[in-house]
Amino acid sequence: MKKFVNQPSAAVDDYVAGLVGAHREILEWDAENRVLQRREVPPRPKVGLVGGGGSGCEPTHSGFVGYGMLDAAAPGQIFTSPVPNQIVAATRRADSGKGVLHIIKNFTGEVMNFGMAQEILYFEDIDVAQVVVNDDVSIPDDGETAGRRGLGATVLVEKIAGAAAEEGRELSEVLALAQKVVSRSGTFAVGLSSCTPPARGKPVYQLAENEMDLGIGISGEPGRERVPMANAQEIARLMVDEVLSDLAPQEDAELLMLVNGMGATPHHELYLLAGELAAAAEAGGTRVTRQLVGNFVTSLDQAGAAVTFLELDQELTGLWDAPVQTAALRWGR
Amino acid sequence: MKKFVNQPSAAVDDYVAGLVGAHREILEWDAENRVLQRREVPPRPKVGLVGGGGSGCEPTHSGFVGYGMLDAAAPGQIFTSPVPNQIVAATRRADSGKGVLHIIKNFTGEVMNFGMAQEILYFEDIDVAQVVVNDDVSIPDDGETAGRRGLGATVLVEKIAGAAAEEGRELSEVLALAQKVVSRSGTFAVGLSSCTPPARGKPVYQLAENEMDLGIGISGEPGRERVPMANAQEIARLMVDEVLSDLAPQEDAELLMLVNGMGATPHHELYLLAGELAAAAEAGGTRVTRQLVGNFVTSLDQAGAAVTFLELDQELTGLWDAPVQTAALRWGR
Amino acid sequence: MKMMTDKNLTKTDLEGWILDFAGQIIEQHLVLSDLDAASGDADHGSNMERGMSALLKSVPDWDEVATPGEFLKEVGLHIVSSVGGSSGALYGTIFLRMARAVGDAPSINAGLLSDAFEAAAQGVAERGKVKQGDKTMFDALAPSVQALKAKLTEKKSLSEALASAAAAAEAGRDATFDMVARKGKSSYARENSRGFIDPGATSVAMLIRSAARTLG
Amino acid sequence: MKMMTDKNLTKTDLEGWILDFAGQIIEQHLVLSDLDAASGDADHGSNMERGMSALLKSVPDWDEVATPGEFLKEVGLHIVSSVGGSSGALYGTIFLRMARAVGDAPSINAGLLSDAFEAAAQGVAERGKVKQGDKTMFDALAPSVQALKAKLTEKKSLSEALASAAAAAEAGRDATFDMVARKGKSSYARENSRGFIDPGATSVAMLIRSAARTLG
Ligand SMILES: Nc1ncnc2c1ncn2[C@@H]1O[C@H](COP(=O)(O)OP(=O)(O)O)[C@@H](O)[C@H]1O
Ligand SMILES: Nc1ncnc2c1ncn2[C@@H]1O[C@H](COP(=O)(O)OP(=O)(O)O)[C@@H](O)[C@H]1O
Ligand SMILES: [Mg+2]
Ligand SMILES: [Mg+2]
Ligand SMILES: [Mg+2]
Ligand SMILES: [Mg+2]
Repeated sequence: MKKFVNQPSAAVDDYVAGLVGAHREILEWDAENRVLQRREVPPRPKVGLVGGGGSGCEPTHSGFVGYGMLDAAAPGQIFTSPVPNQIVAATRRADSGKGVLHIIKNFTGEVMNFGMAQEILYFEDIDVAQVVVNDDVSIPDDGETAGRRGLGATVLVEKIAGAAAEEGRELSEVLALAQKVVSRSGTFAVGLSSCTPPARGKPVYQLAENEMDLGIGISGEPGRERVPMANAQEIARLMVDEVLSDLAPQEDAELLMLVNGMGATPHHELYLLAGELAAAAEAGGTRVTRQLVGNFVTSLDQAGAAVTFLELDQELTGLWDAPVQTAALRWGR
Repeated sequence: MKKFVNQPSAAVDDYVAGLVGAHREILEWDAENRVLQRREVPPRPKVGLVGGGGSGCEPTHSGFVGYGMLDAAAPGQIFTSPVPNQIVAATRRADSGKGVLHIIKNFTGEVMNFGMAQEILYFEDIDVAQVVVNDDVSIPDDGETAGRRGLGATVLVEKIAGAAAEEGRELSEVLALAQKVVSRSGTFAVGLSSCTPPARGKPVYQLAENEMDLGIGISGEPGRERVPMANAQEIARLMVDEVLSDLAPQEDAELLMLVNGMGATPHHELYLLAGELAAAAEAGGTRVTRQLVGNFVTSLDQAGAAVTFLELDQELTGLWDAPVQTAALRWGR
Repeated sequence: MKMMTDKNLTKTDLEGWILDFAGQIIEQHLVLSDLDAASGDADHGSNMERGMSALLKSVPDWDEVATPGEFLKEVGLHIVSSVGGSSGALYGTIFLRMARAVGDAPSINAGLLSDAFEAAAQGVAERGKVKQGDKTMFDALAPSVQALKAKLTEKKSLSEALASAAAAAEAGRDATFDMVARKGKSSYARENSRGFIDPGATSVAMLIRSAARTLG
Repeated sequence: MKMMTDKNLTKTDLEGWILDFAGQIIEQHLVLSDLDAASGDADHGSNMERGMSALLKSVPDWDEVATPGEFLKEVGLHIVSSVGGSSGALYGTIFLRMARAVGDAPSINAGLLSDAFEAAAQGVAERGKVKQGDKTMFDALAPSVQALKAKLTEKKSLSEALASAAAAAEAGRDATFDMVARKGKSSYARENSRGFIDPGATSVAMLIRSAARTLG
């Protein structure tokens, strides 16, 4: 294993220290409760947004804490969802009287630990709502699995719900928007390598030099099927087909496209792929009117990429364009 | 080789297509001249900024074209500097009557091709100045080599000179600022892997599982020496020592720190390393008052990281903080 | 070896059980993570190891803890707040439900222990929305509880009953080899999850084997 | 085989040379990139291959090009505008300086060819700020020009002189093996650049060997 890491068991703490040090104007780390939170409490009450999940998927959620997105994040250990105590503390921090939205990626551990946190929070005077993000179209919706994973749509939910909260909307409206984003999003991911969790010190699995892994998630588990490597255009067509055949957007729909690297995929390859993905989507009649390209929902040092499409409408587009200032996403401020 | 790529020979074109498609509001590709340029011509004359270099180092320079940084960029083939014709065309495009600054990373090919472009431009009515960025402290300044390479300081030069140009300053002032940034910057890079140029299809060289490569550049050539892998704190101390012993900032200096990934190094590791780098720098008495962490001056899919320190003063800090809106760097707008 | 009877387990007995289990986990955690690597995310061992190491450090300080119920609750809270992931919630649930079942009894007899294990299995089923055959820890836990109950109903000694429970857990663990996962991260691999033993079933089999070794 | 005399090379002869060289490069480009991988950036072969493939495609359309000088200039401009990198500027300089040296002469005799090569070497020295021993293409080019001149001064045939030049270029190429690079990307490797043959010296030796084969 070759990584910039000290003690593997301290990987999350050491990362958070670096992140907070680099973004002091935005972030603060509550070490006791293990909560990453906005330095500045919002000037007037707003709906609070809390994200949480296993670490190793950065900048999700840590890099999205700040103006226009999350109020607090609860980072778990690598690939391990946070514990209920963290989620409870993050919720208390995020609450300014208008309630708190929990943004949960649909992974068993995350769902169960947020669930336990909600049992605890039941006894407190905080309105808590939850949205479960499950945009991964690679998992069939047949009840035979833990269900579709929460992948790239998480960023879109946090951005759009965050903008709505910043506007002062009520918890019910923010929740409805978050659910709308989930229901109008789909993601498909392709892995070109496995990844190496620091505590493990070796890759989770091996992919042959001529193989790619279709339908991967974000914590290193193997994907749906291994197929021979193809070129960018072929891969893009396959990915677009997987998402759009499931999402079935209106003809002529305006789409937001998130092209997401899994951690080790360089800028050059991601944008090259983005060009092919946009072309493939537009060949089907839709229009890609917003794009975000980069490593946003990652799986440590895995090579690979995912595409997320969100069927936009005027409201969603406006909230997407609204200002944001976090470690990993910034515009308009 | 597993990459998102079509024909290796089309890697640059396909990348540019994706980049421009994702950032239509900022960028435009002059396919005939192979120049990437700002879509909007500045409303009033300003000093033009042109960057150019081998591709594979993205987002340098392509991702830095836009408000507050470059007016045009000339991307060469992978690891191959652009040809003079491209540089000439980029210069013509960037000129709005106040002259053009060429930002050249000190690599033989880049210096020679910009040199040939200047011989051609000599006959045109455009003031051309050039700054040669050579911040790589891993190369001894003993005349026995091609000289210090231009690495992370390129981003700082482009940002700071770009902000000065945007303010309406004259070419001589913009040049002086660029030179000031170069003279107050130093960079040291560490590789954890080699990289794979698409046309080559295999890694440039091999690093053993327990080795790291000290003093690497940005086009895959082997570094100064291979040493056993160490932990993040040890690596950070070594890197900081290399740069600060060369740069010799004033005691109590305020430093800007750029922590730059080589392409395949994930957010988690970069920020973790950034924390250790800042701690090591501050242990020496300086203060790290600005940070930028991410993959900015890369070497395809190489794993590794570089640190650049710039000794700030009030003027440089102000120009650094000024608004910027490019594909890869954005704040204040 | 133990001087107590079969029937009345104290907090100290339970402590012996948990310390033994913690030792096993710490020793075997790489194996557990490797099992999780086959179709999951390769962290079951490191998750459990982190929790058990923290527990070992903290147990000596639990001065207030006197009753078996208090001890089990403390273990559960400790796991919930240090392990995370699916196993944190599930193992936490196991011990918290056992604690609830034994209440403030000063010691636990065989019947109460059996009830406690049954409550634990019930808790896992609820928290995980899981049933037998889904290829999870429940496939080790459920048959072991059935075996324990059956042996005690047959008036066998606790020692014998626990040995039978451990064997049932291990058989349940081994039976996961041929199953296709329907819950947890392994379920994403669908057909490809077949041909591997479930890591959570493996650690639960260790838990019951530990119980047989220390409480029987 | 050729029906011309030693002394008067036409544009067609030069075309034969360049097409031969281009063919060699295209055949050997992986070897050249591998040499560049040892201490450089592994692209010398692909750079040259790109330029030579483009050249091969474009040469048939150079209808206007009549004199040797025009041909050499066209080759130079073509390389400058298609290769990039160090070798683009340097090979471009080689041909542009040769073109300058031959001027508008309708054909080139041995003396003029030798002057043209000397101008080329001079051009590389200036553009690259390079001297012999720096472990670059100049270590193949400079001795080959010296050999060419020396043989012609000794009144040897152009054929013999070019053969000697090619041998000198190859010896110069091989001599780079033991050198430490002081120019170009390999220079960053310092001591570690020793023990490898310089890729640019290798392609230049191919250029001169081609000249010996086609012009001699
Ligand atoms: N829904 C569920 N019900 C019961 N057990 C489950 C469920 N989901 C997962 N498990 C168990 O959890 C184990 C994985 O635990 P662990 O790897 O620590 O957590 P994670 O899956 O969050 O990485 C699986 O091997 C399985 O036995
Ligand atoms: N300053 C120089 N003078 C002469 N030749 C040089 C100089 N720098 C590099 N070279 C030659 O260029 C070759 C490398 O060319 P190439 O790999 O195509 O370009 P780059 O170095 O830009 O990648 C080297 O092998 C060397 O022969
Ligand atoms: Mg996990
Ligand atoms: Mg090169
Ligand atoms: Mg797991
Ligand atoms: Mg090269």
